[in-house]
Order: sequence, then structure tokens, then C-alpha cells
Amino acid sequence: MRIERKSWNDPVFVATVAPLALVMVAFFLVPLLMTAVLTFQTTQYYRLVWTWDLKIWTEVFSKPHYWTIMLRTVAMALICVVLTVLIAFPAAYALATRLKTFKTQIQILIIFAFLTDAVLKTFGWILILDKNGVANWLLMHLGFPPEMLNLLFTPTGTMIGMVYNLVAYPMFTIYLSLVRIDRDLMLAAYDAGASRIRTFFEVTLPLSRPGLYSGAVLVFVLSLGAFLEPKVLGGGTSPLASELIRQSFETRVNWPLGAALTMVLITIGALMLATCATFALRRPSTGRRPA
Amino acid sequence: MMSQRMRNALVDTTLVGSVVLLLVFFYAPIATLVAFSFTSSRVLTLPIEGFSLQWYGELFNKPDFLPAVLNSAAVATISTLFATVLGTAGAVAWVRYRFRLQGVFRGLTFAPLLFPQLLLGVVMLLWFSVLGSWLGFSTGLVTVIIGHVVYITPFALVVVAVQVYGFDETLEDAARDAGASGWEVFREITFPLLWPGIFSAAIFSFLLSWGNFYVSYSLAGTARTLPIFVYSGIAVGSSPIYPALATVNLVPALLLVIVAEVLRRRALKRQASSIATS
Amino acid sequence: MASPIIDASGIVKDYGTARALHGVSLQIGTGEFVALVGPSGCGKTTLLKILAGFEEPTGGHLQIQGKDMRGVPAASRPTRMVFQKLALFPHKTVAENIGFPLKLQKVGKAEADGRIRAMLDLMHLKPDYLERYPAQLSGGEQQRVALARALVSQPGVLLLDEPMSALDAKLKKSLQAELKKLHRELGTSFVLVTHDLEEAMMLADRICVMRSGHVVQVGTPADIYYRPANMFVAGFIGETNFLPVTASAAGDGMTVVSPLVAAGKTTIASEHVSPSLSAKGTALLVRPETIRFVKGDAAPGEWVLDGHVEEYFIKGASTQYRVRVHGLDNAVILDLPGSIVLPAAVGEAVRIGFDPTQAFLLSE
Amino acid sequence: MASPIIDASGIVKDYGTARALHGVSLQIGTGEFVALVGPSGCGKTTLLKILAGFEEPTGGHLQIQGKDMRGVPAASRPTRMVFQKLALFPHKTVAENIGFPLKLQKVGKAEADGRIRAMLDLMHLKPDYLERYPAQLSGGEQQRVALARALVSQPGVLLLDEPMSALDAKLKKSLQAELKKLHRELGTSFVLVTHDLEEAMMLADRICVMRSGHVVQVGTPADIYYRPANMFVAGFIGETNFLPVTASAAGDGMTVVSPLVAAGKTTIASEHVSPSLSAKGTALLVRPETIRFVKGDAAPGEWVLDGHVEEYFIKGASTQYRVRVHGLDNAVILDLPGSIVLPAAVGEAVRIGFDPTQAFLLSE
Amino acid sequence: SRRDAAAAESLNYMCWEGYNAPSILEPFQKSKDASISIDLITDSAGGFAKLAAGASRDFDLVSSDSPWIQRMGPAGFCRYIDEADFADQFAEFYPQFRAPFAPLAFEGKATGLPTRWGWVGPTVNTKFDKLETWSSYAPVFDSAYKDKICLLDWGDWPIMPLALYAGINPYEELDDAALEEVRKVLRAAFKNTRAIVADLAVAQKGLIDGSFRALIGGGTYATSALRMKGHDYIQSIVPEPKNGLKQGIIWMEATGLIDNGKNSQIAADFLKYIVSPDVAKQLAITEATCNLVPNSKAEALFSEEEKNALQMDYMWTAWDNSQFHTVAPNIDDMLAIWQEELAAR
Ligand SMILES: Nc1ncnc2c1ncn2[C@@H]1O[C@H](COP(=O)(O)OP(=O)(O)OP(=O)(O)O)[C@@H](O)[C@H]1O
Ligand SMILES: Nc1ncnc2c1ncn2[C@@H]1O[C@H](COP(=O)(O)OP(=O)(O)OP(=O)(O)O)[C@@H](O)[C@H]1O
Ligand SMILES: [Mg+2]
Ligand SMILES: [Mg+2]
Repeated sequence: MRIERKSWNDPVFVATVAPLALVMVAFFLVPLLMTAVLTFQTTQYYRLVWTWDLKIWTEVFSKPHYWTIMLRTVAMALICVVLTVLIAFPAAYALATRLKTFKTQIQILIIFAFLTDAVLKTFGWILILDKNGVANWLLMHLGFPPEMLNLLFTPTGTMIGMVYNLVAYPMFTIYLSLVRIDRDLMLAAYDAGASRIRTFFEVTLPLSRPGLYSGAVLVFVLSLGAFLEPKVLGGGTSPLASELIRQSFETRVNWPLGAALTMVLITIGALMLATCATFALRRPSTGRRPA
Repeated sequence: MMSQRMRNALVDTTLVGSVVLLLVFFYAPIATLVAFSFTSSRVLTLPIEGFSLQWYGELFNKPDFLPAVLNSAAVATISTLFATVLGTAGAVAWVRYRFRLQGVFRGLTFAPLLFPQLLLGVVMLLWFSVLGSWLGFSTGLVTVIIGHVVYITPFALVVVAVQVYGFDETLEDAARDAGASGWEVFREITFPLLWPGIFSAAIFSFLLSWGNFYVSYSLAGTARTLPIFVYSGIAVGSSPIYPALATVNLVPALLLVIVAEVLRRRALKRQASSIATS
Repeated sequence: MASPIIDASGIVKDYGTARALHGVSLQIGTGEFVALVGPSGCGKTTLLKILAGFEEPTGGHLQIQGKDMRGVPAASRPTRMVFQKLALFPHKTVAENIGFPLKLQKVGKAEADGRIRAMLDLMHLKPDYLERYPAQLSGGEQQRVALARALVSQPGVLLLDEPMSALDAKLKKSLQAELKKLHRELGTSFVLVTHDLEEAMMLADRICVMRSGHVVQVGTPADIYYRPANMFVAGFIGETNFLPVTASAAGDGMTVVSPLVAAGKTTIASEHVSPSLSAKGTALLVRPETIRFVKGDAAPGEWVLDGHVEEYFIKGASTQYRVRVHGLDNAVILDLPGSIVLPAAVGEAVRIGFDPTQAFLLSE
Repeated sequence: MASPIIDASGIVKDYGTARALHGVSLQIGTGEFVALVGPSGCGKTTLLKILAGFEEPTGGHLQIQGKDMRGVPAASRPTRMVFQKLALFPHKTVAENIGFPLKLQKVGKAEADGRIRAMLDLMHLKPDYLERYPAQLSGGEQQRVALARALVSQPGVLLLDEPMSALDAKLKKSLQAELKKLHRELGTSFVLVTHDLEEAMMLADRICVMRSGHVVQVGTPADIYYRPANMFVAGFIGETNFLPVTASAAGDGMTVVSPLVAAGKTTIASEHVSPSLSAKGTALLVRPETIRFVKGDAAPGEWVLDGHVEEYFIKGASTQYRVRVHGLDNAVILDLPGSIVLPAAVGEAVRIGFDPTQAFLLSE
Repeated sequence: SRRDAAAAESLNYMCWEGYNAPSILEPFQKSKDASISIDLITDSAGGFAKLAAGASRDFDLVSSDSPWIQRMGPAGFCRYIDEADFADQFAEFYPQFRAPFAPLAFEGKATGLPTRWGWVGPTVNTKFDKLETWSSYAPVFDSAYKDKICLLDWGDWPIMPLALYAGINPYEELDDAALEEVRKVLRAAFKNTRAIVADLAVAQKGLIDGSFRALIGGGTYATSALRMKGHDYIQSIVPEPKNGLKQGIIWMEATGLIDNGKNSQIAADFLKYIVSPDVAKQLAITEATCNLVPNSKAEALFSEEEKNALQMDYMWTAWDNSQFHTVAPNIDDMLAIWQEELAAR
């Protein structure tokens, strides 16, 4: 891919970049800075007191449980990335290569599954996963012992919910990458004697990397922010970072703490992504060296 | 050892099966909700007692239901438009351009992804109330849209970037060579070739906006969107009107699936006849 | 053929409602070199893809090495293909592209490296290209990498879809020589799609001429060139002049009469007559290189026509003259050996002559 | 040239650390037809891309129609290009691809349709291809669509990067004739990159020979063929035989002596001597088509060598013989007019002869 | 809507579901020629946070949990009310709610009027457990109830009963030793906890099907609607006092006037309107929840079933055995402990 150098004197370029940059500066950068500023404040009577001290940061760094939750969040996010990608890939691949006829219908069905409110669907999952829910009811009628599955209000329940809500992202990004691969390249690999599986790993998978990576990134960042699933399907007994931040912010009305935890979460997320990026980009993904 | 053909059949079955299973997975909770929406009991326990349509009546009788749907639709449509346009421009700038301050630009357009949305809503509300007291406006649908655009654009950007990556720019060269201006190159070549990505980004944007609760809740003032309607209802104990809502949601999906199938059949027929006559 | 390595019979291929191949039959012997020629869009690539196993034929039978190929995937066939559009892996370096078949065969690193470098030499590619990606090579360089990838693992049947179209003449010559040498040494069968007739004639043992999904003629280069089945083959392979004549059977050969030539009557031996000659519309095929300018007297038995030079092209080794002759719709084409001093100028009146007994008689 | 439409001087182009063009200078006159030839990877495509405005040159100056082209985008240049890799728009049908330049020029629907159909006829494409997408066409059909797209709007300068490499011989001939005709009628300048030397010689007014980023020689086809600047050009353009000789100045021309030939001494006129002749290492360039088998007596002044036939190829219009001669490293190549009855068999002892005064003297 | 444009004044009202019933709002809008826009709270703390972020500028009225209304005074979101202006209303209240009403006062100044109330204690399904079993919170810590306890994740609500069981009065100033006791009792409670849910629907469902044997922290708010639908085997009770410490908690919702500079009279009128007997009756029995109201005159308007659903026969027993839910001085410490113990689970 050819990389174009652009100068800020080029009006067309400015017209492409400036609106987004302005929106983000005006409505995101300022709130972000406000968040950063908040971390140096304290509260009294549920009102902010402008103090500029490090009280909150001392608390954040002295209480290990914040870090336990952050670590748990990152671990859950990584597991979720792996699971969603593993589930999404075959489906995206099938959609791109096999199910040409029903592609549109399947896509519409998937999209509409996501138009239903997430809270509602999570509630639906409770009805399914509960000890005396639909899943166990079906299993019992199939001859399994009663109350066989005990998934509700466990971290597994949380994970089911997260995978459920996020798997569509990698599925679509991977699909986008897959449909662009020139079929001749796969033929060339078969021709060279590669089995279908080998071709997949040598050609299809590397060439679908842009979709794979971006899907993974989306799942990762969204998992970092997951709050509904741990709270509802996880039974609130092993909260993740977002719930921690929500509690600090709402229940405790301790905004500086919530802000500081947010900064910690952003930093951890950014560091993780940066590490993965350097690792992933060591090998170029479309055959052009990163310029 | 398995024969090659059997192995291929196995792979095919696995692949197609994975899509089927995924659809089952996606629709399992929805189907459950649909089943429970016809219960005559108020409490959602198995086995389902009786059959009634009363919850559908109650749903539509809720005075804030239809306004919430309309608000959601308006917010999602407008946010999608902005997020997709900005995200597309951003994706091109991310992947294909090199410019001064690009690192800053990338950071600024990516960071909202990492920002927990419930906090994003509150901090933006903080900022809007400062702005509002300077400029004399209150929060409402417009601030919701701005919030959604900030929150969603990075998603659109990432999705479009997949399509921008590895874009064959000799095609753009060819168009330029044919005398196309920058805009014409975009309209005729870049845009159509990026379209699958842009379209997916638009869909994701719409879904994200449509389903967003926290940003909307913080910034909506007294306006209500569908998720706010659901949330505030469910928080104090749900009745089967919410499962009924899930069912109502499905109707347009099924209609669209049918329309797509009809269109496909018709296109096939047209193609066949045009080949026959030529 | 005793045991053809490839035995295709009645191969039919439809793309949607368009039929690309209408029952193609072709046998290729072990170690044989067959060239596939024909107008663009006649189905050459389609046929190769069916042989390689990328497309399922709609009908017909295909055996390779005596085994039925129905349902046998490309990877399990002893064929290796060079794609018309190259199909180099964009995410692999040149070295990885060439080494890919070796990697699949689990050839040791040292040996693979050696063989990759040998291919690189063979293809006149610089060693520092090894680490480049295909997008960083010129068109011809890419084509050579594609060739190298197909050759490196010494396949049983090599299918080449215009492998040298983007190469310059000198390189093409040298690769043609290498290909011929490889063919002799390896004993593999080659199927070559090419538009370069010289290439086909020089390299192939047999040439298969196709036209809109049908095989029109299969034969040795000399057969195809000197004994074309019909005017299409004749016209397709090299430049032609067709002289309308009336023909009648005469003993072993045919008696032909041309109204254009004064002493225009002669007998043509049966080996110079197309076997598929039909009664109505016969023509005498006179190759441009067999015609000369008649300066002094005509040779005995030579047919002589009067005309004037319409145009000429210096083609290097030869010079092409187009001479307009009264009574003929198309200009007569002559191919004279090239020389610095041209034998005639545009507009000049000339006499041209040829030996009709060396011409070939076929149907229109 | 009075007013060259393209005036490139000292064009340098670096890709990263690799230099693709080392100061290329080339003038192209209005309405001129220039062919660019050279080995694969020598920078032909790069030069075309710089002319078209897709690549910024690293150094040098480029003027088109007298205007400096620095920073002028491709769309504003009067050039139109046919890409080596075609660059057909995959999302547009054939009709939309061809009609694209017209659409940009806001040509009316009816007129555009007419012109698209005219191009389709010109390119021998079936009308029902109009609604197909590029992926549904064969390689050659795609190339014709690309050509049609470039030609449809009758540009000021047409840049063609191997536009006919995937076409069959017959079609190529017919398109070459069309191209020549169009060139005459339109009066636009053509720059053609090609590997087909016959094509270059037949079509071009001037040929520019490049080698690894340098221009080696620019001249008329006859110049290039008969008066090559050095052995590279001679060897690149057509087959060659080089006979080592010692040369010494002799009045108007040069006296040359060959140790291989009995009466091996003759005088070569100055127009048959390369202007850049240097003292050490001179060779006589003898074109294959100027050599004959000497059956009876040698002609007066003819140089005769003894050898035996190593190999021959039937090329159709001509037959190529390779004759091994004692004292020469490479076999001597002869190009004899094709004939059904071959003049000599492999291994046969033959005598070959040529007129040394018609040969060309150049440095090694 | 068209009326918005025509109405003389518009009110922005932040409230819980139930306060927004058309049958409550419509008559007021008609009689006062006002239009009311609603913003529903999904949890009290969230509503507070929203006001704190600047939304208080845009609102006129708020109905939320009493401690949060109480906090809004000193936080500057609610204007203090003069109890004398509301003498007529106080006169109709049960004596327990008459002015000066301490639970809604900050430094002697009233921050709002009480609008609904109930009590918090264990909520149990009498089909599974005898009521006597829950005369103390002890089963919460009994291993026989492992994985059968549900805590309601509503801020401080679930913490308070457990602290009381530990012998700590959370509504008083606590020292480190007392906080350590709270930590221990939370840790012990978490051992048997199956889920901490914020969603009433989930809690109610679990209670009915027996997967939760008791809800802690929900009280009548979580159950009266179920009783209303005929599930009257679900009961919210208040445990016996333990070592002299009352174990129940009285919760209350209140309505306050937001300090947005407008000093709107119509907002104050609405405050009077919402506590009037007819309106109070409607507020008590809503689709989602059913609750007691402070207005004694409303009592006559309830049917027998409604009274049964509201456990009216039990209300003063509960009252007598309960603490009053106000702003606990050490609530932030306790919430921090809650977070910590949850993370350590
Ligand atoms: N993007 C690139 N990066 C690095 N090197 C390049 C790039 N593009 C071309 N080159 C190199 O520049 C040289 C000239 O390339 P160019 O494409 O101009 O050759 P060409 O004369 O058109 O060859 P061909 O006849 O094979 O098409 C080649 O050696 C090629 O490897
Ligand atoms: N995917 C396709 N869909 C429809 N028609 C196709 C498709 N691929 C090829 N064709 C048609 O089938 C015919 C044969 O194509 P094929 O590629 O085999 O030609 P070819 O002989 O290789 O031509 P060329 O020399 O131009 O490469 C052509 O008319 C082409 O238009
Ligand atoms: Mg082809
Ligand atoms: Mg090139």
C-alpha cells in the first residue's frame, strides 16, 4: 500500500482530518483532561473540593484490591478475545466462502439480534442459565440429571454474556478481510501441495490479519469496559473494572477515585495494546513493510 | 485415514454448522424472551403459565414507549451518519497518510474506545453543563448525539480501517489518470471499494448508538431513548412487557430477511432471463 | 500414445449460463511438451484450471496418471501451475514464495535455501531480492518469481499460463532455453499456454489449437504450420495469404486453377492438400516467406502476380511488404529477409512470385 | 525536435535506497510514437508512472506541453495510461469501465454509449460483455478493456505499459494495426512499453532502449537494429552473432581481419561502423538472416566458415539453425526462410557464409 | 408535544418509576397549565451523580431515596424548604412523619417531604422457610444456606442490616474497631452469597423459584408488588432486636425542590400535590412496586387486598423494631470495605 505524505497546508487533507480532530478535541480531549484533573481533588459532603493533592493516587496505589480487579478485568478481556476470535473465525469464513446464497439473510439476522436491548437479552440469558432455567429444563428432558448446569452467577456466566455481546465485531471485521483475499492465492497454495488446513494457516489467516487484529482490539477494549455481564450474569460477586468505577462514581460519589481508576484502566489498556501492536506488526500483514 | 472427500465434507459441515450454532447462540435468549412474552403470569418462571397478549397491549399503552423508540431512531440515525463519515475520513488518515502530529491524531481518535462509557457520559455531562451555562443550552437529544459520535466514531474508524488496509491505489491512479478530480476519485473508486467496510461501520455505529444506555442516560436530560426506557423499567422489577419488546424488535428483522430473499430470487430470475434473451 | 499422463475427454465447462468449454478432449504423454494456443477467451485458462483441479468440469472425464480426478483436490494432483495473474503471496517474501512448495514437502532448511538460490540464478534474479515482497518487484521480476515457485519442487506435470508474457525478448529466449532444458532433464510433462507462436513452435512437441471452447487441431508444430486443418488455424498461426482457386481431383493430388494468374494451373501433391477439403470454396495458402520479388524471369512453374507496394514494415530480421494485387481483396504479404538496402519503396510497381506446388490447399 | 510535447531531463527515481532511474532524459515530439524497450526491471514502468504523474521523481525536470510538471496531479496532465496490471475497476462493469473517462467529461449518455460500443468493436469484444465485471473476463479480454478505457477519450499523450502482452498473435496484429491507424488519425503522442521487438519496430517512430535505469540508445528502428550503439543493444534487439575481429582505420572506413576465416580481411564502410568504437575489443555483428548455407561456391568477398549443425528450430516463417564453428564459443545462429523441406539435419557438416561488408563493426 | 409549547410553565422532574404515572401527572398539568418532563432514575446514587455533574441546572424537582435527598441540601442541589409552608400536608401525615422530620433535615433545615416508605429486613418465601427462621439474620451466615442468599446491590442498603447483625449501629460515628467488625460480617456474608443483584426482576424471580432463600437489603420495596399479584407467601419482616440493637431499617423516598435559581412556585405546588391523599394512594400502588405512604388519610382509600399486599398490619411493628435510614457518617468507609471484600472474594 502506498503511503501518502500530507501537509497541513493541503486543504483537502485538512478537510478530511480536521472535523474529526475538532470533535475529539472539543468533546473528548476536554473531558479527558477534566478526568485527569479530577484525580487530584477530594470530596466532602458529596461535593468536590478543589485541593490538588495526591490523596486519591496514594489510595489507589496502596489498596491492592483495585489492582486485583484491574488484573481480573484484563484476564477476562484476554480470554474473551481468544474465545470470540475462535468462534467468529469459522463463522466469518463460512459466510465468506460457503453460504453465499443466504449471506444477506444471515447478516440481517445477526444484525437484528443486536437491535434487541442488551439488558433484555442478558435477562433472557438468566432465564436460560438459571438452575431451573431453560437450559437445565431442556437437558433434563433429554435425560440428563436435573440442575446439571450451574453457570448463572459465576465467572463463566459473565464470559458467556461477554462473548455473546462481542462476538459479532470480530466476525464482521474478519469477514471483511476474508472476502477481499484473491481466490487465486488460495488456489496457488493448493497447487503447491498445501492441504486446506495448511492453506488456511499459510495464506488465508495471514491475509485476514487486518480484520483479525481490529476485531480483537474492539473486543479487548469493549471487554475492558464490560459492566452489564459481570453484574447480571456474574451475579455481581466478582466485579470488573467498570463496576468498580461505577461504584466509586455513583454509590460512593467519590469522583476523584472513579477518575483515577479510569486513568489506570485506560493506561493498562493502552499499554496492552501497544505491546500487542509491536508484537503483531513485527511481521507485516499485507506484504508491504510498515513504512 | 479418512478419505479426502469425507474430510472436506466434515470441514464444510463444521463451517456451516458454526454459523448455524452462532445463530442459535444469538437467538437463544431472544427466543426465550419471545416465549415468555406470551405468558399470562407476571413473574417469569418456568414452566410458562397460560397464554396472553396483554403485555403487548401494555407495552404500546405505555405513554413513553413510542417517543422513546422515535428518539432512539433519530439519535441512532444521525449519530451513525456522523460517526461513519468521520470514521471513514479518520481511517484513511490513520492508514494511508503520514503527517505531522499523526501520533496525536491517532491517540485522540482511539482513546475514546478505552474510556469506560459510563464515565464518559458523566464527564461529558460535566463539560456540557459548563458549556451550557456559558452558551445557555440544556442537555437533550443534541448532546446525546454528540456523546454518541464521540463514543462511536472510533469503532467506525477501526472497522473502516480494515477495508482501507491493503487498498489497491493503482485503481485510484487509473481514475485520476482518466481525469477524475479528487472528489470524483473518491466518489467513483475509493468510496465504492471501501463500501463494504463503510457499510459495516455504519451498521455497527447504528447498533452501538441504538443500544447505548450510559452515555444517553447522562446526556439526555429529560429526553428518553429506548435503552433508558428499558433500564428504568427493569431496575424496579420487570414485567413481561420487556420480553414483549424483544419480540416486537424481531418483526422488522424477519420482514427484512424475507425482502432480501425476494430480491435475491427476483435478481436471479432477471439474470436468467437476460442471458436467455441475449 | 501408450500411456498418456493426462487424458481429458469431452470436458465441458459452464460459467453460469455461458459455456467456456464445449467438450474438449486432449491426451498428453508422459514427458511431452504441449502448447495450448488460441484466441483470447477461447478457454485455455479454463482448461488449465480444470487440469490443475481448481474448477470442477461441468461434464466429461479427466484422468491423470491413470486415476480419475473427480473430487481429487488440487493439492493431491501431481500438477503445478503458473498463474496468468501470477498469484504471488503478497505477505511472503520472494524467498518464502519460492520456498513455499519445499516448506510443504518438509525439505530441510539448508537444502531448501540451496534450491531457492538455484532457482533465483536460473531466473536471473538478484540475490538481494530474496527479502523483498512481490509488490516491490517489477512486472517481469514477479513473473520470474512465479515461474521459480512452480519449478522449484520439480512437479510431474507443469501447467504454465502465459508464463513469459511480461518478459523481455532476451530474457524470454534464455528462459525458453532453460525451460526446454529442464523439460528434457526432468522428464515432466509441460502444458504451456502462450500467445507467442514462435515460442509454441520452438518449445512444444505438439500444439493444440483451440477456438471458442473447441479443440480445432492438435499436431506437431510442422503439422500446424504447414498442414493447418482449416483457414482459422492457418490464419492464427503466422501470417497468411489465401489465393482463391478452383480445385479438382487429379490422380494422386489435385489440379488447381487460379483466374488471377496467366499460366495459373498446376497440380498439387496430396500431402499438400488438407484432408478435410470440401468441394465448395477452396483456397491456396501461400506463406509470406515463400513469396519473392521477381526481378528478372520467373522460375519454371512459378506463379507471378503484378501489384504495387502498399506499405512495408522493417521487423528486424525480416522486412514485411504488403503488395496490393488487382483482383484480391487483401494485400499480399511478403516476408523478405531483412537487409539495410530495401528492395522496393512504397508505391513501386512490383512482380511477386511463388511456387504453387509448395503451397497448401484447404477449404475456406 | 521543434517543440517536444514531453521533455524529461535527468529524471532520477529512488525507491528507498534502491535507485530505479539514474538520470533519464527523453524528448517526445507531438504526434510521435516512441517505444520503450529494455530488460525487465530496467525502469520502464517507473518512467511511465513519472510521466503520468503517479510517482514524483526524486530528481530531474519534466515538462509536458512546455509546462513544468512538478506538483501537477495526474488528473490535470494530458496523459492517459494503460497499466501493466490493468487496474480495471472491479466494482464497475465493462461498460462502466470503458465509459468512465467519458462520464468524467460529462459526455451525453447517447454519445457515450456509441463511443463505448465503437471501442468494443475495435477491441473485438462481444457486446454482451458490456454488463460483465472484469473478474468474469479472460486475461486477454481484460487487457482489451483496459486499452479501450484509455483510448475512448482520445488523450493528448497515450502511455501504454505492455498493453498487448496477453493477446494472441492474430488479435495483437489487428490491434497493432488499429493502434497505428489511431496514432495517424488522432495525432496524439504514444509511448509504448513493450517486450515484443517486432511490435516496437513496426509501430514506433523511435525506439528508446533502456538498461538498469539508464537510456542506452534512442533512434529509429533501423538505427537501433542496424546501427546499435553497443553489443547490449545489438543483443537485446534481435538475435546476433558476434565475430571477434581486429580492426584498424583505413581511409574512410576500417580494415578488419578475422583469424577464423581464410581470406578474412576486408574493408568496412564508415556507415557500418559504430561511432562509439573504441580501440580494444572489436567485434563484427552479423545478423542471423544475413547468413546462408554455402552449397556450391562462395560469392566473391563472402566470408565462409565450416561447422556442423548443432540444433534447429522450426519457427514457422523461418527456421533457425545453430551451427557450431571451431574457434567460436557460441554457436552461430542462422535464420533461413521456412520451408517444408529442411536444408540440413542435426549433426550435418555445413559451410556457412556471409558478406562482411554488410556486417556492422562495434566495440565489445 | 403541542401542550409543551402551549403550557405556561414547564417542570423538569427527576424521579423513580411510579412517580411518572400519567394518572398522577395529567391532572396536575391540566389544573396548573404546566407541562412536566420526566427523567427516570435507575438508581439513587446515579441520579445524584447526574445532578452533581451539572444536571441540577436543568431540573426543578427530584424524588429519590431519603438519604440522597438529605445529601442534596448540603451538596447544594436542593433548596431547603420552610416546614411552615407545608403545615397542611404535615397535618395529614402519620404522627411519625410530622415536622420537624429529622431524617430529611440537615442542620435543622428540611431538604424535602417524605413520599413513600417501607422497611428493610430479610425478605423470604414462606413456602420454603418458616418466618421464625428469619427472626434473626443468622441464616445468612449458616452454611446450610450456602449459595442461597441474595444481596441487593443498592448502595448502602445491604450493608446496614449486616452491620446491625454484627452489633454495630452504622448510623452512628464508627471507630476502626467497629469498621473491622463490619468488614468481618461482610466477609462472612459473602461466603453464602449466591448473587449481588441490582435488578429487582432477577431478585424476585429467584425468590419465587427458591434459588434465593432470602433477599437482604430489598425489604418491602422488593416484594410488595409480588404480594399484590397474589404471591402473598413472600414476606418482608424485621428481625427481633439483638442485644438491644434494633435490627430493622425504615427506608423512605422523599421529594425535594431543586435549587436552580428559579424558585418555582409550581414546583412547590407539585410537592404538595404529590403527598395529597388521592395522589399518595396512586403512588403507593403502581405497576412496578407497591409501597406505604406517609399520609394517614390515604389509608382509608386502600382495599383489603392492597392493605394485605402492603403488609399494613405489620407496619408499626416493623417501625418499632427499626433504625431510620439516614446518611451514615461512615458510609464511605463501609462502601470501601464492601468493595475490598468483594474484590478479595
Ligand atoms: N515499490 C518498489 N519498491 C522497491 N523497488 C521497486 C519498487 N517498484 C519497482 N522497484 C524496482 O525498480 C526497478 C524498476 O522497476 P520497473 O517496474 O520500472 O521495471 P520495468 O522496466 O517496468 O520492468 P518490467 O519489464 O519487468 O515490468 C526494478 O528493479 C524493481 O525491482
Ligand atoms: N468467472 C467467470 N464468469 C463468467 N465467464 C467467465 C469467467 N471466467 C472466464 N469466463 C469466460 O470464459 C471464457 C474462457 O475464459 P478463459 O479465461 O479460459 O480464456 P483464455 O483462453 O485463457 O483467454 P486469454 O488468452 O485471454 O487469457 C471467456 O469468454 C471468459 O469471458
Ligand atoms: Mg487466460
Ligand atoms: Mg513494468
